[in-house]
Amino acid sequence: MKHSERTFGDTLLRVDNITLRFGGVKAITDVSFDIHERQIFAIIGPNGAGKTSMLNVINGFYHPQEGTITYKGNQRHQMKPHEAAETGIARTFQNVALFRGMSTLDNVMTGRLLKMSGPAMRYYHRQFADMPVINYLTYPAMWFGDFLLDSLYWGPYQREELAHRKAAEEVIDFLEIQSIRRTPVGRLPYGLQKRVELGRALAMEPDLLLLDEPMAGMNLEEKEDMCRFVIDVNDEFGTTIALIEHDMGVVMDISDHVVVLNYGRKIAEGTPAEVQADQDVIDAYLGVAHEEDLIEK
Amino acid sequence: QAADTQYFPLFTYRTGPYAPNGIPSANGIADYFNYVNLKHGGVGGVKLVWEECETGYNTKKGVECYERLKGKGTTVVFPYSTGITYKLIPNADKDKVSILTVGYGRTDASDGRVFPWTFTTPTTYWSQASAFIKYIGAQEGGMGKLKGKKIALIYHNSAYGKEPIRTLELLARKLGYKLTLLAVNHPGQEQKATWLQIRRERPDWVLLWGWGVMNQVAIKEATNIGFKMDRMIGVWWSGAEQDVVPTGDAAKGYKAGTFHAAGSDFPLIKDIKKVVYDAGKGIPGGDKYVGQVLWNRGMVNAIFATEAMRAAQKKFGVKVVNGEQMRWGLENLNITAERWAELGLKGFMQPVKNTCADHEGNGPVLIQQWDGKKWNIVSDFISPMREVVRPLIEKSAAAYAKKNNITPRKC
Amino acid sequence: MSEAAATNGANGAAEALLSVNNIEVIYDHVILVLKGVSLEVPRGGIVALLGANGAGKTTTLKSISNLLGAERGDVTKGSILYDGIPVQSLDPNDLVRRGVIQVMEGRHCFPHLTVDENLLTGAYTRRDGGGAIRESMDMVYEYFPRLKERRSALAGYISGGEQQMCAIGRALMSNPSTMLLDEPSMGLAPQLVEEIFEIVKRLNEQEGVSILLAEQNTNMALRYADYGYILESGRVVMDGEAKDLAENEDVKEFYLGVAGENRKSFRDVKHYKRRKRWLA
Amino acid sequence: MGEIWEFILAPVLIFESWQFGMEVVISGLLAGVMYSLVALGFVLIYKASGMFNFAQGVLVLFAALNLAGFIGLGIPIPLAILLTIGIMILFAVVVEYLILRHLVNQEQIILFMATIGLAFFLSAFGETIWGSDVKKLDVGIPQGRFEPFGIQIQYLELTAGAVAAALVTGLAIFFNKTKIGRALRAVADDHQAALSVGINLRTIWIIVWAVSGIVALVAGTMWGAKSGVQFSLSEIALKALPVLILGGFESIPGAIIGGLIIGLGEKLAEVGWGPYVGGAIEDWFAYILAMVFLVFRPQGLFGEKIIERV
Amino acid sequence: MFYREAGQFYTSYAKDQGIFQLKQDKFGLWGILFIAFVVVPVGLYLMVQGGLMAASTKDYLYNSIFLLLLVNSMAALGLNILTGYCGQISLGTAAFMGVGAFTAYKFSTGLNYRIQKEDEAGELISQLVPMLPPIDNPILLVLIAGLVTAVVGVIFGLPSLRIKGFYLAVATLAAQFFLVWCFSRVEWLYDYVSSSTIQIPPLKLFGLVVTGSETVMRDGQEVTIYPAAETKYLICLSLVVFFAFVAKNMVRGRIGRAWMAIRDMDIAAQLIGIRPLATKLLAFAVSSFFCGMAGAMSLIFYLGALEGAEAFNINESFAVLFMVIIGGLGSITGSFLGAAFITLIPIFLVVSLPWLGGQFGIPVDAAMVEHIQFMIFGALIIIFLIMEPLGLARLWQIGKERLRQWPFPY
Ligand SMILES: Nc1ncnc2c1ncn2[C@@H]1O[C@H](COP(=O)(O)OP(=O)(O)OP(=O)(O)O)[C@@H](O)[C@H]1O
Ligand SMILES: Nc1ncnc2c1ncn2[C@@H]1O[C@H](COP(=O)(O)OP(=O)(O)OP(=O)(O)O)[C@@H](O)[C@H]1O
Ligand SMILES: [Mg+2]
Ligand SMILES: [Mg+2]
Repeated sequence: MKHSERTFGDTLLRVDNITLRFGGVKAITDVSFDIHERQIFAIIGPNGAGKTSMLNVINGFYHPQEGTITYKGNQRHQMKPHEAAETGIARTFQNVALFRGMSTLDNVMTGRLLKMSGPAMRYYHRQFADMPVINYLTYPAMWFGDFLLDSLYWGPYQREELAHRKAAEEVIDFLEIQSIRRTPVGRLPYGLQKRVELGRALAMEPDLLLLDEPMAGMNLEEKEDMCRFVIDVNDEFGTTIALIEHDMGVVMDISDHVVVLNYGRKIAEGTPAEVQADQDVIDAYLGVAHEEDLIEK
Repeated sequence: QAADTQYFPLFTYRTGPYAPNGIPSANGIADYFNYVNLKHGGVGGVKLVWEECETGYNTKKGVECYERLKGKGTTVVFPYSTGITYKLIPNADKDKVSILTVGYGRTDASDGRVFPWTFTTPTTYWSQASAFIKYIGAQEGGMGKLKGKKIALIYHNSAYGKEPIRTLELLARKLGYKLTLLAVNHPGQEQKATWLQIRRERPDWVLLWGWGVMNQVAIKEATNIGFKMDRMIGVWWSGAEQDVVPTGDAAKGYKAGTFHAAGSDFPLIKDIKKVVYDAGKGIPGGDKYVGQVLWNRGMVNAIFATEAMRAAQKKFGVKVVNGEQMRWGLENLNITAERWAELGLKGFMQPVKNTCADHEGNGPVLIQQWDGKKWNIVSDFISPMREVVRPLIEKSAAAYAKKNNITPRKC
Repeated sequence: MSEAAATNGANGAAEALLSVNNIEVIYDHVILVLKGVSLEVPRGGIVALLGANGAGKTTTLKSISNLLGAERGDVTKGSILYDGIPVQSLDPNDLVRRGVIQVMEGRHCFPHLTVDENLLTGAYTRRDGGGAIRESMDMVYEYFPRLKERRSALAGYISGGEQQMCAIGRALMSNPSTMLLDEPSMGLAPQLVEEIFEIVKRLNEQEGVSILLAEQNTNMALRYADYGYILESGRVVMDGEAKDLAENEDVKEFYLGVAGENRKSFRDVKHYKRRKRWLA
Repeated sequence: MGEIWEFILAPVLIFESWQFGMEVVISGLLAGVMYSLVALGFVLIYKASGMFNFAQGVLVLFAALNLAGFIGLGIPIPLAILLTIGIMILFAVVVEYLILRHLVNQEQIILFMATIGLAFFLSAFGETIWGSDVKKLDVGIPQGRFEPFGIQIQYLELTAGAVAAALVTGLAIFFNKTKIGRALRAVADDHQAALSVGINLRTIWIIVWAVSGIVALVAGTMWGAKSGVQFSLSEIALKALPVLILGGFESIPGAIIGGLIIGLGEKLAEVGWGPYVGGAIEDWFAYILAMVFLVFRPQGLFGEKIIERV
Repeated sequence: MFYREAGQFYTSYAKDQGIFQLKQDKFGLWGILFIAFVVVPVGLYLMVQGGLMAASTKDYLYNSIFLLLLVNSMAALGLNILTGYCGQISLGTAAFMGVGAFTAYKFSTGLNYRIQKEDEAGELISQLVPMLPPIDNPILLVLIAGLVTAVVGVIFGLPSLRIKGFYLAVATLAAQFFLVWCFSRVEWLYDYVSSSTIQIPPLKLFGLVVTGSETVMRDGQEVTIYPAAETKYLICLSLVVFFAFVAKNMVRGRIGRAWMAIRDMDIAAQLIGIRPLATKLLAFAVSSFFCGMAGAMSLIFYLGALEGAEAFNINESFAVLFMVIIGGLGSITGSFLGAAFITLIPIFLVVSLPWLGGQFGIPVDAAMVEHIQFMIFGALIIIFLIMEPLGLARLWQIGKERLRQWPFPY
């Protein structure tokens, strides 16, 4: 297989002995793994195994009781969700979490929000950021300046908006959702919603992209498309991807490294081939019927 | 607008939280106008026409009413709400519409030099407050005895309710009684805390400056805590049948201020009943209000308007009077005891006389008491402490004039 | 799968339990979604409804269970008959009482109710006493042991797959005679997908429950169904025996892929622009 | 410094005279129960549909108007009560038929707005029929007071407390122990899913609105006995709102506990701090008090957990 | 047929980002602005001159209808930003308007404070001392009012971090009641007058009298100049139009998207990097800014004199909320439509019902009118919601979509 030849960078994210409890329920118990740069990393496991919870821990929505997360070399503590986004982690959700009242374009554009710091603010960062004395005055002034430009939709702000619009359009082109640009996402069928959600995450130009069952509820053709997008993102932008998926075909084909969770514990880890041959994994997750399918292959 | 009719807009509130008080007030005015038309064919041969506009005691609606109706030949309005009055005062001279607030409104507007278009005839809240103190003094056996007494004012937390505070505070400094102020928020259904404070303070007298449901609840709570009812005096807007009847027996002995007699035992009122209601020309269901306190007050309001109109007709030799003429009529309103008798209201009210500087007419105040069935007058006419009140009014009016670039008239 | 049912499905109206005749559905007064869909579910049959995203599968199911009104959708043309009675004249709860139950797409559990309570609401229309209901509940928990472990958790907190089980279990609790399943396998682990279809089959064979199944997992759906309809942008573009459909070239190309030896890896799928049929 | 402490401790210092202090406490608690009666109606409807029923205050007025009106016509009190209950049930049916069924699955704020329309309609409708006069409402609730240990207690409020306790117990049992109770919560969570499992929204709504109407009648009777029946009665809804959020929108016992806390809190504040700052602070104090609780428990004391999960 | 997008293509994102996608819409807007700024004032003026209309009717239209409508539109815009775009329901709108009104008042009188002394006779002497020179430019006052209100709004927006939905709505009533209490309790706010009523002093703009009156000598005679209704109208209209554009720009740009993201799904919004507190507070600030301006406009142009506790009571808060919901949450156009609906329908009913009654020979008295008006109004609200829960703006949009398809349905 081709992907076995793929090479990866350093560890981007290290998960160390994470334990997460909700009251009496242990969602994750003592799980560790590393995600390397440019890897496509898959987390699989039966329902309720703690996969989604793991992603939530990674992007700061849940705070584990024990263990540490090291991202880009920094060990982090009690991080707020929006801070995770600021460090370049984007994600999609198992139950689609789009902004239902907005159009596709607007949803994708929200992904650009972090990048739209405003022209005055950028100027501030260039000129003043390391001059603490005048910070207290300039920061609010710059912020307010941007705010005024925004509200007048004028000059540099307009140019910035258009630049980001262009970036958003690129994502839209890439995902081939041009024709629903102006449709409110609440009206879209499920599969397209997933795609828009991916678009929103891509618009953030993340370093680490977390995908929670991106292909659920899609038929073969759509899954193929989706896989294509995932692989392209990985190839073209070098984005590291961590995904959860129940379709074994997809996982086996596109992932470089797989972690298997069961009842919150890690029961196996390795290349897809290693994992799918693991008896524990077959018992806990794949089931007998699938085993045949896979062997056949 | 036919040439021989005089038009009056009536701002009423027959709906909303203050409707129970608004209905008899509005009826009093309308019934009297109706009566004048039926009995005398109008004033000086000019038929009166009036149009009701529902304000619900809401300023914005009142403003809408005013703007909509002012062009129809309006010469004088009766806003029947403190809020609307305040809003209309700055417009009055521009629109040439007089504002007649009978026993309410903006007290300092009785300084006719600064407020030529506003009339607080026959008396004001400040006068009334001073009259109450006088009455209490008399009950205690002399003004000197007030020293060290405790008086509590329970008031509606609004412009209206706050009107007497300045006066009462000033008098407290002068006379040495202790004043406790207790505000009650609209609508005033819940006054537990207020009356707990009364229980703690144990004042000798309670003055009630309430409006709407607040009055009934206050009276009930007072009986509940066993406060002596005859030591509780309400403002004249807290002393109508509507305020006491729903409380059952609780209100027996409760007193309230007024500036006119109570009941329907006057030739005019009997005649109105006969001419208007017995002939089936009254407001449907309105006969039960005739002779009630608020109805009587509405009638007084209407009488002031028609008397002013009459005076203006005579002075200017016209039939239908315009805004400026009406204003003159109000400013020179002079209803003597004989005139009251002529109207069929002998002993109903003291004479009223306005002057250029004084739009208050200096009407004295009466105290009435509820005996469980009806209101009875229990005092003589008490003249307010003019020497205290008038300087207050003038000072306040002067401040208003200064702020608004008004040069006071010379009177 | 019963031979009889299959034939019934194929040849006709006589034994149709549910028949949808040429319906048109408009959302929000302006968005035309179904443009004349007709289909039939024979008594005791399993019928699969296939189609790309946005083809109108969910809409079709909702118009059958009469839940469209709640989404400001309207069936403007055509008719839907269940057991000979026009569905439009029945309340959704009447339908449930008559045994038609829908498993809604997107795991509509009641988030503030525990799993137990969720299941019990499924039995809301049942009149056969607490004992029988307990029994059904035990049966559901037997199907989904994972759910049993989380039985006292609020449904809003359980995992996506667990919610899906909860929604299916809830439908099973009502002792249905006809089930409308909207993507039941979504988000379930492979083992469980198998299990779900086994359950469906068992219900169908043992209890004679008729099934209308909207599914993306075409392989599975066609393996278990008797008859299939393929929906595309609001129209039925193809229908036939499940077996025949599975053999059809187009269906293979778009929905099934090639199984076995020649199966293409997802990694190798060429990135060529296909005709985007769901955007039609 | 001393003055500051005196100010801060004012609500405690009223216990210098323990009798007075107790009186404040007791009347605070009982006043709170009066609010709870109104809040209960809100809770019922919210529980069953996620609908924040703005018309609840007007419903109280409407019920009381009918009762007072019937009594005014000379109908014996028990019959008048029955008639009013009948009207409230009829009202529930009409509301369901004309409004609720058309708004299934709409967002909460839309449902809320619809109840506002209803409030407008109903208040005017009630007044058109029965007039805007103040009406006395006397259904034989004992008036007056008694004074154990020199602490004054009003019979009316005591009665209200007893009635509220009985109502809450009854409703709590009815809605928590029956299938209907579970169905209600299901409906409030998701109209469409509730429909799909065969819950008859219409029946549920009729039941709930009718019960809520009857609760409104009880509240209206109590408040009407206190202050007469007139338009202002509808405004007591505003006093019930802090109770509601403090107790939690979905909790019947919460309405009572919330009422007790709010009643007590606002009376202590008014009697203690009121004189220092000019008085009339109870209204906003009740809301601030409720808000402080919410900051710690955003769903109120007994409300359903706000589920946040992705 | 005439309302088609066909043939209108955009070749740059700049054009595609425009507020209006269709030429027809753009013309429509310019048309409306032209009518509002030119046709109405000139037309009314000519009608009065030509004797077609009484001067008082013109005043009525301006003073009671147009001005109220503009004030309400401004408030509705403000609340729509908070509730419609950012999803935070607020019932404190009126109080924030009140803050605006009192700010305008205080600045117009130079932020007075009082010094009290006792003279030899023991009489209290009090004196008002201004802290700043009084401002007599109404537009400046309106802007200052907005800014101060924004600060107050932020303070009361703080709990929104924790409290959501209707809990927040009820909690905002704390702001409503507390602020209104201040309006009648903090004497400094109303310059210590006994009745707690404020009245705006005479103001001028470009030499035109806007409030109060001015007495000048003309040809040796004293002439009193009163403010023209047109002046007030045009100032208000300009303010509202300008700030409507500002609001539109905000909601279509990055700020608006952040707001809507928080509204639609706050967790997801956080996970894509939106700071919830900052975003919500910004919404509170901007919304309060608008409401504050509306309050100041209401004092300066519409009411002139008011009592804080009465003019900004809770019913006003509800009224603004109705406007926003009926008009359409999350729609700038909707704010205007809603304001028009809530403001005009009652007036229309009050005026037309007696006439209608007359047609059928049924006398309708004022109370009856009021009752019927309430009933019809309530019923209309319900009917509209049933027809289109997303408000008049959506109805309007559907209408346009239909028109686009016309005459070929679907
Ligand atoms: N509430 C709604 N309002 C407007 N349009 C809607 C609504 N619900 C669905 N649609 C539209 O109807 C079409 C069909 O949707 P439907 O959900 O029935 O598709 P589906 O076949 O179930 O797709 P999926 O496989 O993604 O679930 C879609 O194009 C969608 O945009
Ligand atoms: N916020 C929470 N509160 C309580 N329990 C939780 C919470 N979040 C997750 N859990 C529990 O933790 C366990 C793991 O859930 P998680 O969503 O991570 O599963 P998953 O592996 O994603 O499963 P699936 O494949 O079904 O999506 C589940 O049993 C769930 O009930
Ligand atoms: Mg998951
Ligand atoms: Mg679907």
